[in-house]
Amino acid sequence: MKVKSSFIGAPLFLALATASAWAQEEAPPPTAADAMFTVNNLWILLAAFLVFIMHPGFALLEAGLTRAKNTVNILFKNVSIVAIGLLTYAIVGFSLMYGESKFGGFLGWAGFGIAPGENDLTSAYGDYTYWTDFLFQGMFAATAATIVSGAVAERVKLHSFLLFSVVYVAVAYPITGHWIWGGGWLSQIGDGVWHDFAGSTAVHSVGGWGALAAIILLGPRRGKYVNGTSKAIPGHSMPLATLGVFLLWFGWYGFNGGSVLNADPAGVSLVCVTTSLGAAAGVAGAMLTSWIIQKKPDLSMVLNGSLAGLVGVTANADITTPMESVLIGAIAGVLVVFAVFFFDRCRLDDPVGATSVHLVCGIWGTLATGIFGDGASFMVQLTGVLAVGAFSFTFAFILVLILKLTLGIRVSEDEELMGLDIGEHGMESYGGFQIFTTD
Amino acid sequence: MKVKSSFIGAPLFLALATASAWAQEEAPPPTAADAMFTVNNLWILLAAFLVFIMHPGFALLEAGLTRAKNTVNILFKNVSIVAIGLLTYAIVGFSLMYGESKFGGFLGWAGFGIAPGENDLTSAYGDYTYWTDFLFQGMFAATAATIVSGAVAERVKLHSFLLFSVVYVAVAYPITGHWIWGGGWLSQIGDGVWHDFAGSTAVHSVGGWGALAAIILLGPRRGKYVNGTSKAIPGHSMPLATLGVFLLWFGWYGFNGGSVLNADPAGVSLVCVTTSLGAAAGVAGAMLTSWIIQKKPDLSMVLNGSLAGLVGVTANADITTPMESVLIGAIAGVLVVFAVFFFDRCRLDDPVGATSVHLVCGIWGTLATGIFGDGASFMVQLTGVLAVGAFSFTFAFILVLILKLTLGIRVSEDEELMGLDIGEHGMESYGGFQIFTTD
Amino acid sequence: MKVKSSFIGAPLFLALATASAWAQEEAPPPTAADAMFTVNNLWILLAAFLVFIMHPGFALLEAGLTRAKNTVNILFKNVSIVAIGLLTYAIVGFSLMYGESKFGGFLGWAGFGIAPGENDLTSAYGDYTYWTDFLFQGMFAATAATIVSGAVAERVKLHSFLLFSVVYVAVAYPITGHWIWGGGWLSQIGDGVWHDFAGSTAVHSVGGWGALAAIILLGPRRGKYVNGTSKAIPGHSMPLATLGVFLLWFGWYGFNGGSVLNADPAGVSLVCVTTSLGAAAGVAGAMLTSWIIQKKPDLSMVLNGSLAGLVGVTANADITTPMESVLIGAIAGVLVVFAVFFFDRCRLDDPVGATSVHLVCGIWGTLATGIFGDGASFMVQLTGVLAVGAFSFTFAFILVLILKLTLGIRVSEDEELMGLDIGEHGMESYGGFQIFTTD
Amino acid sequence: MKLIVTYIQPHKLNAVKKALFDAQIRKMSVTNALGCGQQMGFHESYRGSDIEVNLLKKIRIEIAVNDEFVKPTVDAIMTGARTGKIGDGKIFVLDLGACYRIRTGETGESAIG
Amino acid sequence: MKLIVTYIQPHKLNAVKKALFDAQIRKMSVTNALGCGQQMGFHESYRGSDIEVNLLKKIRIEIAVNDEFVKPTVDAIMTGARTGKIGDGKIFVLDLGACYRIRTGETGESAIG
Amino acid sequence: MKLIVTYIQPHKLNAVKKALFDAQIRKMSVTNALGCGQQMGFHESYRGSDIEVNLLKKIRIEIAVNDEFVKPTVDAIMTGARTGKIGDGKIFVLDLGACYRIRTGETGESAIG
Ligand SMILES: Nc1ncnc2c1ncn2[C@@H]1O[C@H](COP(=O)(O)OP(=O)(O)O)[C@@H](O)[C@H]1O
Ligand SMILES: Nc1ncnc2c1ncn2[C@@H]1O[C@H](COP(=O)(O)OP(=O)(O)O)[C@@H](O)[C@H]1O
Ligand SMILES: Nc1ncnc2c1ncn2[C@@H]1O[C@H](COP(=O)(O)OP(=O)(O)O)[C@@H](O)[C@H]1O
Repeated sequence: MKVKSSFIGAPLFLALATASAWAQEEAPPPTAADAMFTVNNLWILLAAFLVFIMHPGFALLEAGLTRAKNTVNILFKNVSIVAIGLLTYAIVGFSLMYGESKFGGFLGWAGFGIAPGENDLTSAYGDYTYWTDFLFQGMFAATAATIVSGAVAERVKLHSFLLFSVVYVAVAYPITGHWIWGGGWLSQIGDGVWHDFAGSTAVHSVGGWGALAAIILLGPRRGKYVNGTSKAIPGHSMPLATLGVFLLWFGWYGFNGGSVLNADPAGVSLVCVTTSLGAAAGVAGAMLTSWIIQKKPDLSMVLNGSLAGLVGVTANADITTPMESVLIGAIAGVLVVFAVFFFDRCRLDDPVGATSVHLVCGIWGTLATGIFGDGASFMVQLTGVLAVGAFSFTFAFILVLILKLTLGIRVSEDEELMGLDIGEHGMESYGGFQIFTTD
Repeated sequence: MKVKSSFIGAPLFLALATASAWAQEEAPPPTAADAMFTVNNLWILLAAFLVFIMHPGFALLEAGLTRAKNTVNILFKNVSIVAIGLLTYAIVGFSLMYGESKFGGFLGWAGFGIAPGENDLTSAYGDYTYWTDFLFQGMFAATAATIVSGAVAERVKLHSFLLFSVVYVAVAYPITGHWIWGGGWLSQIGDGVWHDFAGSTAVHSVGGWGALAAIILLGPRRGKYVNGTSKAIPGHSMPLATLGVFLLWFGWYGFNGGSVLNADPAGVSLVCVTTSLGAAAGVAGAMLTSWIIQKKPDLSMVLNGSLAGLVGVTANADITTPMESVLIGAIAGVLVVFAVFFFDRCRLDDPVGATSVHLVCGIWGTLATGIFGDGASFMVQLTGVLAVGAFSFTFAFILVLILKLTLGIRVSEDEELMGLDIGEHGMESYGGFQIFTTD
Repeated sequence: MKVKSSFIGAPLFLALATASAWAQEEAPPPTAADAMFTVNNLWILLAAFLVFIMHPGFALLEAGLTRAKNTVNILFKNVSIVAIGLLTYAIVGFSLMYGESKFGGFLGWAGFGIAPGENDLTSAYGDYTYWTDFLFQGMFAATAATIVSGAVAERVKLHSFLLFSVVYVAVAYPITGHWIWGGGWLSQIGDGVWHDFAGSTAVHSVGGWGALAAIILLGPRRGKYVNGTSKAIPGHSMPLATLGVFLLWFGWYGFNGGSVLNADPAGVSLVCVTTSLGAAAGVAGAMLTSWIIQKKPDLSMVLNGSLAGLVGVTANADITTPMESVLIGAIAGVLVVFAVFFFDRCRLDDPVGATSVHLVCGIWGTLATGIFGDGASFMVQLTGVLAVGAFSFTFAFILVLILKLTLGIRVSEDEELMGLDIGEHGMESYGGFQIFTTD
Repeated sequence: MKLIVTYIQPHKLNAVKKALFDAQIRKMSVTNALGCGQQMGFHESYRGSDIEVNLLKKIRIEIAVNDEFVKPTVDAIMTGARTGKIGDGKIFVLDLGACYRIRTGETGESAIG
Repeated sequence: MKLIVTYIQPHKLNAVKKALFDAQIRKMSVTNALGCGQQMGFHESYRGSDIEVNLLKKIRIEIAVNDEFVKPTVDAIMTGARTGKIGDGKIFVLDLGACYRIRTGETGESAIG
Repeated sequence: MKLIVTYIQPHKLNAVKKALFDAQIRKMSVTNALGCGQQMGFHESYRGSDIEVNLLKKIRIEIAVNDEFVKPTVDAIMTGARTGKIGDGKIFVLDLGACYRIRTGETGESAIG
């Protein structure tokens, strides 16, 4: 009998329990350590749910900042990536990232699949269970590919992108992840002072490098650079983009807060405050920069600004003061606006600013950790940035190049004009709405 | 004085407390059991909030997959259903479902209204308080009616639907709920091995049977089947539908995770992993099926696929291994695509695929429990499926029939053409947007 | 080394810990009080995240109920306000609200900035840490300005509004907040029976009074009142508005539930039940009223109704029975419909009904506390309503007046016609959608 | 050559298209429009203010045809669009001075089809 | 019979409709349009790239009238739409060869109203 | 005076506008339209049901010009819009009886520009 409510069940059950002859089955009263383990585990699970909500955040942000004719395609990619992320992480990712170090800390390995050992579901394993560990880490994994998704939007072939995602999430992300968090070489050098708290490098830069490699090989959208001038290709829905950013910010409380890896009141609450202030300062920084440079404040820049602030403090939210996080976030907010301009001058077309937000501010956040963070070393941070960058960029570049030479990575000109929704999916995102579009 | 912050309040309060002459009022230091009770209770409350977020999930999914001219109507129904669900559950539902068994376990009864008994707000009641119990259960209650709402969209009369919802939520759902979870007859047969963990049957099939009965009596939307061929009536907003699915998935962590009924680390974390993998596998299953059959991958099918996976593992997320949940979810994902085709061939018009997702996969999930679940029996599961199906379908059929013969259940042809937003509400969902629509 | 997963880390770490010579650094086993502190702190942090999600709720509600040509502007305001709220609260707000009482309890002061004292990160501070306290309170702070944002939408100058927000959030909100929750004069009178549980007055009325002052000085939108009749200016997206309300309702569980200020099972679960039933009753009350008066049920009214119910129970969710909260919510739901009509008759143009929801029902909720609340006094409640109203309205009125006489508060007629998105931001919210608009 | 402009009820578009196809008229251009005519519209209400909606959704079709096709076209539209209820719409026939096919530069009667 | 096509500022639609009603012209069809004229447009900017928007939102009204109604119609549009500022719009008058009412099959002058 | 109506491919709007500007034609009105012609459309599918989409997105431009501008306008449209592929579109030229500028009340040839 599965009694969902204790309405009548509980008394009954208690009655049975006390009257029971199976006295040996009666659970002993919980200890304080049990309670602590339960609350720690609960928090990491909740944090995993919050990281999950970042996926619709990315989906809406990317959909909002691109054209209506490619919306189905973007949504499709983002839904798929969650599935790809969780499934590949279950099969190989978790093992590659946190398995026993091999090849001098280059990767880990603990066999295919996931299966807890004897004590992995109790406090003997840590502050949470093996399953919780997998879920929290698995939710992170997909994020790197999602970052790429935004940068290559509106022109990438669906199946090539999905293949790229599978490999990048299943192999590249866990390898650098192993260096950074899994006990690999990077975490061993310089007395182990390397610090990337919740993943400015491990997640955001890794995604950003992938995005950079991909847009170099993919080329800009048709109509983006005409006769040497950059044309604006406005996104089709600012409400979607804004909601996306709010969901990302919301999810970031799990991303950063959960990275404390237990529910320690002082630790988690500090991290949530620095995260909040970093985001707020990012908004302020981007707003002022955009207002001054562009004359009128650009909402899409301010949205990027809040994410920039968040990415900036992600590496160091646990070891900075709130005032420092305001500074780091504000600088990230300024930086992201210039980065958008910079990539645009380089003719690198990134519809949603993924490289500016995740790559540039991911690097900034990691370095800022070396500058402001208690006990961190700038040189070690720099080493990490360079090593991870070299690996991720090269890996992504070769992977995309292979796809380019085999399956092709770019849709035909006709399909790009007509939209990927019709081309790749044979359907439209706004049936019945007449969308006025001239490119 | 209500001191919200402890800034000055806490020291003051502590000072008062220690200096206080009312020594007898001073709370004893908390025990480990108190802490455990608090964290268990907190988790079930949080789970209730997560189940709440499924309501906007349904609202957006249904709105997105139907036409713009009926959007106000759909949103209105979904907002109303939450209110109806909570209010009727407070008045009779909770009592019918979890009150003392009557008539051989056919229904329960504990009087009208809700009121905790003496020990119902302490750990004597269970792992959470009476109020938490009510809230968690109450959030579930409305879901069944919401499922029906999607299936009957774009043609049902508002007041008839609201009446249907009131009766179905207040009476039908609690009765089968009593059989399944409330200690009723079903949970007593076959040595009590019946297992419907979080409600593949109790919630999803019950909703699905109601939907099936309603669409049989209601008939298809005008223009859906013309001269024997099925016409596509595309939904008006894929972003809304996708966000809806993400919110549902997010909420499902509370739906399934909360059904553990306490915060037990091993139990809850396993359930969240199987739930996640079931959903991911559902996406993969539906994606491949749709890609193969429809040539191009259909986003709306993939969205249905993730829900199918979730519904599939809902009955068994606590007693399967992650690998089994991948299997169950993947099969559900395949199944849902065929089910959509099947109902379409039967000329049963279900704009959002509610019967395919909730009924078909609800049945699949319940039976899969008998196949894969530790200690569950296929025959008992089948008995449950049939008994609940017979009761729910008959109840819904008679109820809708009575409404059809009295108030009428279908809007006039003119109103259907013009849209229910203008017909039933005298307003439009997108004031100022010119929507191009030809049916 | 930052080991994110315990996959290999934990055993390693445990091994190190036990083998360690630094025995003095080994943490003692947690006590039950530690566990309790951790769960209490976790809940307040989670509540802060939930309050955060109210910001996208407001953003979408306001965007949905106004015209597409002003959407970027509204979203921009709402993103900015979160940043402004958090930053100013960190600099002065927290200190003004919860610092030591000055000037007979008129305001508090604890210096600029935020910095915890010695014991503020442990249970010596209260049931949660100083940082948690700041975050939870800081999330509340911005809400008051957001309420104003909706009322002044579609015509207010961006920079003037942002300045208004900075001052209102940094100064006015903390001052009345000090009276109400910070230990100021209001909480001292009448034996300290003043009761505003989660802020019907402290947050909602304060925002509502600001909104009232602003719309009086700002005047109605062009085309709202023509030749003495009130014209409808329909909002451009009911799905956005509805999702906004669902997010607000969701966030309200943190707003009210977190205001218990610990995770006490009986307290929090009661509050969540009364909150839910208040909202549900608000929906029902507004639905019936709107159906009777307007002949057809108006979705925007029902949305307002749910918020009205929530605002109504906010002051008293902890000291009423569920039945009373149904009553209070239902009355609020009726009230809000009449209030919308009333303000319209007064030619006070409030596009989203902010004054009706937050001011009128905020007052109602505060007074209802005096009527239904255990141990509360109607006269003290009335005193609070009047005092806070007088202060907030006057403050806002003078502030807006100064802005009106200096920078100007209203955009030019041309800009209003063309839309603030182009006027203030030089961009459009729906690039590529042709929006049919005639005003 | 004539340019035929017609306003019809939105839900009659498919029927009209079918009738035109049956009459061998395969080329046309469609826009959405709002029409004001004998059909009096309806009342909406929003937050207590009444809105009189007297611009109703219509479909506008523009068809360029050679002279011998005018009658079949008009007849086909009539067949497809008529319900006998107010609001069925109108057909307007204008003289078309010249016609060019952009792709080929063709002009005159051969360019129309 | 004439077919009058006019482009006006969007926010003048209500005024024009009123002026037409006052002149007993009760039938018309409205579409939204983007216009390019002396009114030079404005600049938008998006993520650092400038967009010159020189297609401004306009309303297009089409009114079929009998010959004696041409002048009142043109006058009414002028009254309703004129602000004296650039961008007020244009009125074009075309010959209308034939007109049919779909509902009744009526044709000619009686079909127009 | 003539009223030139043309249907072009949406992505050719900028090119056509440029060609018209180069030919000194600076005034026009643009609407979106759905066109049905030789270009056969494509198939969509939604939840297993096939949709034949034979109304393709087009842009409709209306340009009123004085007679001497007809040829330059037609030529400019041809230049800007032609790709040589099916679906390029059509140009229709109608007689324009009268033209008014609302702002000034001007009429005739001077009102057009
Ligand atoms: N004189 C006119 N000029 C322009 N459009 C017209 C005219 N008369 C009718 N229409 C269009 O035809 C539609 C149907 O006209 P209506 O008078 O309602 O129906 P009926 O023609 O059946 O009497 C109108 O909504 C309008 O779009
Ligand atoms: N020659 C033309 N052909 C087509 N449309 C025109 C023409 N001239 C003006 N229009 C329409 O009229 C609108 C107003 O014209 P504009 O030149 O800006 O103002 P004004 O007529 O007051 O000088 C334009 O945006 C366009 O839609
Ligand atoms: N006779 C016509 N009447 C109205 N519109 C037409 C006509 N012929 C073509 N069009 C418009 O021109 C567009 C292009 O026509 P199509 O036949 O596809 O290409 P092409 O002219 O190159 O053969 C069509 O989609 C339609 O909008």
